[in-house]
Amino acid sequence: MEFASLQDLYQHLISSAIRRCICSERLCRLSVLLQRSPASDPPLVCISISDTGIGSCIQEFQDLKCPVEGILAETWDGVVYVRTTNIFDTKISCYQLNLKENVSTRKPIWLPSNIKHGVKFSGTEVCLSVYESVDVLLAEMNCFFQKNIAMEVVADGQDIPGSRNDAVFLENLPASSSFTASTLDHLKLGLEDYVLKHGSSLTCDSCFPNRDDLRSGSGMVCEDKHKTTKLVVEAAVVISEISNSANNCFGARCSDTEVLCFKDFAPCSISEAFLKALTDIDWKRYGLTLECAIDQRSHALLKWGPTPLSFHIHIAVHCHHKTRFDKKLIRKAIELALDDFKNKYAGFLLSADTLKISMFAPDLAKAIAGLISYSNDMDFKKECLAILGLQPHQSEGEIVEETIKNKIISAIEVNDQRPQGIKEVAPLLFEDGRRKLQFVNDECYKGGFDPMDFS
Amino acid sequence: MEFASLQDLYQHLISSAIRRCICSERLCRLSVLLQRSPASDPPLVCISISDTGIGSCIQEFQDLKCPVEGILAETWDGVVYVRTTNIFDTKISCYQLNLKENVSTRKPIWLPSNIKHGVKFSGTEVCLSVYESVDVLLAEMNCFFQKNIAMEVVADGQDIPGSRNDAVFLENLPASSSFTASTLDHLKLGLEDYVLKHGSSLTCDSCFPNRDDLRSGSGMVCEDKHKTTKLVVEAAVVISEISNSANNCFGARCSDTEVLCFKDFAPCSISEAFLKALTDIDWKRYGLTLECAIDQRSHALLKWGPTPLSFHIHIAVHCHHKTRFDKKLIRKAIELALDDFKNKYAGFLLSADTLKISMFAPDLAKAIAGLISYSNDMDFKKECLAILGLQPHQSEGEIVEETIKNKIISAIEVNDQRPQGIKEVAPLLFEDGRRKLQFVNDECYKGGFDPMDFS
Amino acid sequence: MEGNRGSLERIDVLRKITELTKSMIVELSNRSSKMISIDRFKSYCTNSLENCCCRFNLSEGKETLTLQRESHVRRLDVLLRVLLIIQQLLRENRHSSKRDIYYMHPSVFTDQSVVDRAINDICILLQCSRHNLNVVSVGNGLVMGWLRFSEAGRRFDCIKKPNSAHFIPVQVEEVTDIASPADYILVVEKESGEGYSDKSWFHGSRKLNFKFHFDQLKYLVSYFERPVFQRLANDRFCSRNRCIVITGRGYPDVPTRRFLRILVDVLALPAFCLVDCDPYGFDILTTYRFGSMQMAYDAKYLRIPQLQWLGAFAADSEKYNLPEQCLIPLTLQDKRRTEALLQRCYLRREVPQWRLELDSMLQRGVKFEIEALSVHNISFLSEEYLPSKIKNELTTGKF
Amino acid sequence: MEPAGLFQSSMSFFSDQELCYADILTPQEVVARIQVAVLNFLRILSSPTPAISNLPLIDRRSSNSQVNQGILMDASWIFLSHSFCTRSLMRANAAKAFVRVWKLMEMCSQILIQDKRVTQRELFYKLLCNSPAYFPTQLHVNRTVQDVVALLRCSRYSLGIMASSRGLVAGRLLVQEPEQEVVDCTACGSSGYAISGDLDLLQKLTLKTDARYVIVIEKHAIFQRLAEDHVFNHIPSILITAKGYPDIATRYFLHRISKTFPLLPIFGLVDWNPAGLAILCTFKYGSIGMGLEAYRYACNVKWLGVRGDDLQLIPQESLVPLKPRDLQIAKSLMSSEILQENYRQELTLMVERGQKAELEALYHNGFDYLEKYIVKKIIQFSYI
Ligand SMILES: [Mg+2]
Ligand SMILES: [Mg+2]
Repeated sequence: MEFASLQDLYQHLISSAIRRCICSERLCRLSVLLQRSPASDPPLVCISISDTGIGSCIQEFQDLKCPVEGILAETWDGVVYVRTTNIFDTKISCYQLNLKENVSTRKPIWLPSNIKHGVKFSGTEVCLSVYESVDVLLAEMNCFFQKNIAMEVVADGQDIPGSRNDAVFLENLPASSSFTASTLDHLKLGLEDYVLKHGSSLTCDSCFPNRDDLRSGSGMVCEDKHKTTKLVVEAAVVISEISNSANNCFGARCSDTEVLCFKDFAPCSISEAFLKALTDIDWKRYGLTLECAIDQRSHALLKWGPTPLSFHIHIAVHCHHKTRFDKKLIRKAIELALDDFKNKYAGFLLSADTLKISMFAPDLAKAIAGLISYSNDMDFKKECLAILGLQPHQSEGEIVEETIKNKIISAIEVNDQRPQGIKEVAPLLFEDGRRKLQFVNDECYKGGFDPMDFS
Repeated sequence: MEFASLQDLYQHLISSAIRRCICSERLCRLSVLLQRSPASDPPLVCISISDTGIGSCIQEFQDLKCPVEGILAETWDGVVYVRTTNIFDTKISCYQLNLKENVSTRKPIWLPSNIKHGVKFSGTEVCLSVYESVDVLLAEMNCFFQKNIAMEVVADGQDIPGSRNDAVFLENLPASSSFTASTLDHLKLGLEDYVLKHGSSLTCDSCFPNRDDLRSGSGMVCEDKHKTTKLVVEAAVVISEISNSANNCFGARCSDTEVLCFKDFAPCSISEAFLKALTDIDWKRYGLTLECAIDQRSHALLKWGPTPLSFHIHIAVHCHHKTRFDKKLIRKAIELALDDFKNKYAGFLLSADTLKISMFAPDLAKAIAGLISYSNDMDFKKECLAILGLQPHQSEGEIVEETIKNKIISAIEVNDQRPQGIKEVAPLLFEDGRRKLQFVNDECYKGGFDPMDFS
Repeated sequence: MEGNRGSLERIDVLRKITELTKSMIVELSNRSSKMISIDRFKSYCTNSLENCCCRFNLSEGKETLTLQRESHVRRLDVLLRVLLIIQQLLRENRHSSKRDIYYMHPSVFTDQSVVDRAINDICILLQCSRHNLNVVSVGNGLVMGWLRFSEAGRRFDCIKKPNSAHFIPVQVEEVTDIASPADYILVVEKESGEGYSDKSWFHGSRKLNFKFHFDQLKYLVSYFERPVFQRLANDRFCSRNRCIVITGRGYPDVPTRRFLRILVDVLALPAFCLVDCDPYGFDILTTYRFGSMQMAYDAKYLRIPQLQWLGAFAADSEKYNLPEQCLIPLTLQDKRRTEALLQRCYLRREVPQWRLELDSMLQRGVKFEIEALSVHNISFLSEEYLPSKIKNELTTGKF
Repeated sequence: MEPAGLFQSSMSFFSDQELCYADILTPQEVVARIQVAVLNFLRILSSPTPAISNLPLIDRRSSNSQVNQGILMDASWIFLSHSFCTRSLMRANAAKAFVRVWKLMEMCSQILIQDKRVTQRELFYKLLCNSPAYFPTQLHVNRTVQDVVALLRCSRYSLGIMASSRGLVAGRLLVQEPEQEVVDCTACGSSGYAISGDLDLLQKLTLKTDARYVIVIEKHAIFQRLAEDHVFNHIPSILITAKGYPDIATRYFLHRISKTFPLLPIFGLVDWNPAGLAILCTFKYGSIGMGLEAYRYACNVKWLGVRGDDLQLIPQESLVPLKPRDLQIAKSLMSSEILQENYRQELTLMVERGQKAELEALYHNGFDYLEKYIVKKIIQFSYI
C-alpha cells in the first residue's frame, strides 16, 4: 500500500484502527489526538491515533510504502512510533519504523516495552509528527469521519493542557441501535446519520427534524463458494422527502443521489466496476430512470432523468474481505436493499410499469364510481358503499371515487411488492388449456386480427 | 503538313491535284500513272500524278514534311519532281525537291523549263519513285478513289508499252448531272454512286439495279460572320431499301450507316468533334435510335438500336475552307439534309413520336368507325360517308375504318414533315375556345391535391 | 330464439351492469387485482375435424383482465368508460352508434377498433347482444324487392317500387309485420374491387390502412357504388323475378345480417348469395352464413345457416367464356388468405362442397368479379346468369 | 325531339360558351353531341389541310377556378372559366389518352343507344375486354370519364353511368317522385329518406316544406341521432347528410331545396377539423375534382359549428392532435382563394392549436346536448 498524501496516510491509519476495533467485537474506543509543538516553525503537529481494538502486528506497518519525494516527503520525516498489545500479551510492544525506507530492507527499531501488570486489555497507538496546520488537519479529519459511516465510532475528547484537541466524531446513538447490531445495521444507521446531516457536520433542523422522517432499507449478499474468504457486500438505501422549496439547504433541493462506497470499513474511491454495477441495476423496477452515473472520487453521483425525483434517495455500499469489487454482488446488494425498502414502504419505489398502471387508477375509479352513482338502484348503491367501508351518507361527492382509487392503487402496489420472478401472471386463465396458443397474444384482436373478419 | 505513310503522301498529292482542278472551274483531267522499272529489285515504281487544274506554286510543296525515318523513309528517297504551269505562263517550270530535307532550309533545284509555244493551258505533274509493289499501290488507290466522292474525277487510261497501268476511276455521269452543278449536288450524286456500288468497285446488280431506287436529300450551312473565309458544310443523305434476304451482298444486309467525311474535297479521317456532332443529332426526330457512333478511321460507323433499320441510310459530309471541324455546323448540315429528305419523301424518316402516334391510328379509326356504324341515325351515317368521300353503299365492312385510318396516318405524317418548332397547332374539335391553356399529358390532373376533390 | 333476445329488458341489462360493478369492487376490497373475466367465443377453429369442438354458443375459455398488466388496465379503462356510456344510454333509453361512442373520448380510445372490442367484451360480460346495449350500427345495408315490413311503427313498402333501394332499418329488433310474396332472397356482395375509387387520395391510403383500420375501410367501402345491386335495379330484376335483394355492401354489418336472419326465419325462404370469385367474396359469404369471429358470441342470432352459395364459381369463367383480361391472377396475399380460409373447421363440417369450390379457385390461380360476367352483355347477369342458377337451385330440390 | 332539332341545339351548345358546367342531358342529347364530335373530327380530317382535331377540355384545375362574389347576397361560388386544356393525338405522351376519349365515347354511345346504364366497374370491364391496352385499370376509365364530361359538358350520369348517392334527408320535407306517393321525411325513422343517385329523377321531384332551416350534417351518426330525437320537430328543419364528402346527387338535392325555398337558411354542422371545413366548402362552393358538375350546385351554407368558439364546451381529452393528413388538407385549403376570411381564421386557429375536435365531442355534455347546442347557435346568430 502506498500513499500519495498525508491525508491518505492518516486515513488509512484511522481505518486500520477502526478495523481492529470492529474485529475485537467489543465496545472499543478510538481517539485521534492532534498536538502542536508550540516552539517549531513551521508548526510541527503530533498526530496520535489510538484504539482499544484487537491490537496490531508489525506486518501491518511493515508493508506500508511512502514516496521518498513529494508533498508527503516535505511534511513528514517518515517515522511512525507504534505501541501495541494483544489481549493475552503481558507487555506493550513499542517500536519505531521509518516508512520512507525501502519496504524489503526496512527494519523496525525496537524500543523498550511497557509491562501490562496483569491487566487484560488490548490496543494500539500510532504516532507521527508532521509539519501541517492543526486547522487543516482538523477540517480534513472532520470530513473523513462524517463520511465514514460504515461503522460506529466513539471518540473521547481529551483535554490536555497546552494541546489543542477536538472531539472529531461524537454521536449519541438512538437507543434502538446497539453495538451488538450487525455491520449491515451499522451501515444503515450510519447512512441515516449522514443523511440527517446532509453530509455536513451541521445538522440542518429545517430539513430533517428527526430520524423518523427517513425511510430506509438494506440488503446483503455473501459469496461463499468454497473459498477461504467470505466475500460480503452490504448496501443500505435511505429515502428522505424533499422538503418545501423555501428551504435554502442546497442538498435538500437537488435530487441527485450520492452513492458512498466503503471497503473493509474504510471509505474508498469509486472504481469502474462500481459505476458499472450502478448503471446495470434495473432502476425501472423501482420507478427510477438513471440518466448517468458519475465518478466524483469520494462518491458516485447518480443523476436521475428526465424528470427529477420528488424525494432524495441515498445509497451506501460496503464490501468486506474483497480484494476487488465484484460488480454482480454490488448490484445484487443494492437491489436487495431497494427490494427491502419497497416491501417495507408500500407505494415507494414502485416500478415504472406499476407507475404507468397507477396512472389509470383515477380514470378507472371515476368510471366505477360513475357506474355506482349514476345507478338508480338504491340497494345496489348501499351495498357498494358497504363493501367499500363507507357510510350510507357518504355516497355523494368524490369520496366514493377517492376510496375506489385508493383501493385500486393499493391492489396495484401489492402486486409490485412481490419479489421479482415469482410475480403472479394471470392474464389468461383458461378453463381448458387447449386453446392457449391461439390467444397468448395480449392484443389478440389486434395482432391476430383477421383482415377479412369485419362485422 | 507531315505524312506518316506513303499512302498519306500520294493521297495528299492526288487531293491537291483534285483541288487545283476544282479551282480552275473548267473541265479538267487528272491522271495517275504507276510505272515500274523492270530492272530494279525490289521493284521501283514511278508514281506520276498529273492534272489540268490551275497550276501550283512552289509553296504547296515547300511546306510538306516527311519523316527522315520510318516506313516512308525506306520506300522513298524523298525526292519529288514537279512540272507546273499557270494559264498565263509562257513556260512550264520544272524543279526537284527533297521533302526529307528540313522545311526551313529546303531549297528547290531548278531544272530547265519547257517552252509552251504560246499554247494556253495550265497543269501540274508530280513524280516520285518508290519501292513498292504496283499491286499494293493500285489496290490502295482504287479504294481511295471509290470513297472520294466529293468531286467528279475523270482519269484517262494511258497505254504505254512496258508499263502497267489502270483506269482507277471512271464514271459515266447521268445526263442530269453536269459539271456546272453545285458542290452540294456533286456530293449527293457522289454518295449515290458510292451507294450504288456498295462502296466496292463492282456494281452489284442484284441489290440496286438503278439510281431510281435511291432516295436522297441534302443540306448546306454557311457560316459568314464577317470573317474573311466563308465556312461551308455540306451534307447528303441517301436511303436505299434493304432488298430481299436472299441477297448475298454483305453491305446490303447490314443496316449500320457509314458516314463519309471530306474536307476541302479530300477524304479526311474522323475527328472527335465529328463523332460528337453525329451523336448530338436528335435522331429520334427521324425515327432513328442511335446506339453508338464508332470511329473507323476512314469513316464513322453509326449503329442503330435496338431494332435494326428496315432500310440503309448513307451519309456524307463535306467541310470547305475550314481549319477545324465545327460540331454545330456539321450537325446542322446533316439535320438539314435529313429534313430535306423527309419533305421530299412522305412517310420516310418519321420521328419516333410520330411513329408512336401512328400506332394509335388503327385504334382511333376503329373507335370512330364504330361510332358511325353503331349509330341508328341514317342522316348522320350518310353525312359521315360523304365527308369521307365514300359512297352510301360503302357504309358496311371495314372500308370506313380503313379510310379513316389512312386519313389519320396521312394527317400524322403531314404533321411530322413540318419543320420543328413551327409545328402548327391542330384545330380544336369544337372551334369555340377563347383561351387555350396548354396541352395536357396522359395523367393530366395528377399533380395538384385539391382538398375538396372528392367527387 | 327471438323471444329470448327480444325480452332482455333494459332493466335487466342495467341490473347486470350493477352486478358487474359490484363484483369489481368486491375484488378491489380484497386487494385482488383480478377485475373481470371474459368468456371467449369463436366461430371457427383450424383444427382437423376430429379435434374440433367449435360450437356456436359455448365459450372457449376465459380471459381475465387484471390490474397487473398495462395492456389489461388500458383495456379495462376503455371497457369501463364504454360501460359508463352504455349505462347512461340505457337509463335515458337512447341509441348510439359505435362511432358516437368512440368520439366521446377519442384521445383515450385512439381507434374505433378499441371501442368495438370493448362493446363486444361488454356483450359477453352481460350476456346480451349489441342492440341490448342500445348501441346501433350505422347501417350500410340495402334491400329491394317484394317485401313489406314495419319498423317501430313505420311502414316500409318496398313492393311499391321493387327496383329502388331502401336502407335496412337501424333498429332491426323492432321490425315486425314482415310480409312477402317472394320466392327467394338474393344476397349480393358488392364491395368494390381493386382501384375502384375515383379518389387517388383514398387510393393510396387504402392498402396501407387496410389491415388495421377496418373501420376506415368500411367508410371507404360505403363510398363506393354498389354495382351488382345497381345492375339488378337498373335491369328491373325484381320486376321480373319475385324476390328480395339484399346487399351489405361488402362485409355485412350487424343490422344487415340480423335483418336477413329475421327475414329467413320469418319468411322461410331460400336465400342465395352472390359474391365475387375471390377470397374476400368467399369470406363475405362465410360471414353471412357462419358469422364473424368478432361477433362469435352472438353468432347464434346472426348466422344464416340456410344460405346457399349461388356464385360466382371459379368454373364460371370457362362456362361463360370470360375474356382472359377479366381474370386477375391471385396475389400471394390472396393465396395465403385462401389457404387460411380452407382451414376453417366449419367448411369441412358443414359445407364441404364450398371447400372444393374455393380450392378450385386456388388451383386455377385466378379471381374475378361479378361485373366481369357483364362483359359480353350488360344484362347477362340479370337475364341469364341469375335466373338459370336460381332455377337450377330451386328445382334440384336442395330446398 | 327530332334529330335535326337535337343537332341544332347541340351545335349551338358548343358555340354558346356561357355555360361552363355539365348539363343533365337525355341519352338522345348526349348521342347528338357525340355525333357532332364525330362529324367535326371527320371534317377536319378530310379538309384540304388534313389534321387530327384537338379536344378542348374545360380545365378542371384550380388555376382555372374563379370565385364569384355575390354583391347583393353574400353567396359566393366558384365556377370554371372558359379556359381549356387540350388533348392532342400529336403529343406522344398524351396520344393514348386521346384515343381513350374516343373509345369511351364509342362505348357510352353504344350503351345509350341500347337505353342501358352501367356502373363504372362494368364500364371498366367492358373497356378492359375491348381495349386492354388502353384501359388496364379502373383509374384509366375514371379519368377518361372526366375527360368526356369535360369535352361534352354533360354529367357523368348522362353518359349512361350509374351514380349512387350516399345522401339522406330527414325532417320537415315532403318529397314526391313523379307518379308516386308523397313521402314525409319526418316519418322515415332515423335512417331517413335516401337521396337517389338519378339526377334526372331529382330534377323532377316535387318538394314541400314548412321548415325554417336546413341543417347539413357531416356525419351519418349525428344525422341519425338528430333524426332519432326528432330534432326537426323542435327546430323546424330539414336535415341532410352526405355521410362525409358530398356526392353530386346530395349536392344537387340541396341545391334544389335552396332554389325551391330560397328563404331557408342552410346551416352546416361539421367537425372542427380541416376535413370538416373542406366538406362544408364542398357544399358551399363545389370541388374542382367534381369537374364540371361541381359548380352549379353551390349553396350558401353557413358554418354553424363546430367552431373555435365552441371549444370551451369540449373537454380537453376529446381534442385530438392534427395528423399530417389534416395539415395537408389545411395547407391546401389555405392556398385556396375561395376561402372567406373568417373561415381562414378558423383554419388558422386549428393549425395553431394543432388540435381538432369531432362533433361527437359535444356529447360530453349529454346525448341531448346537441339539440340545445343547435338551438343556441341559431338564436344567437352564431354562424359564419
Ligand atoms: Mg369483392
Ligand atoms: Mg370528419
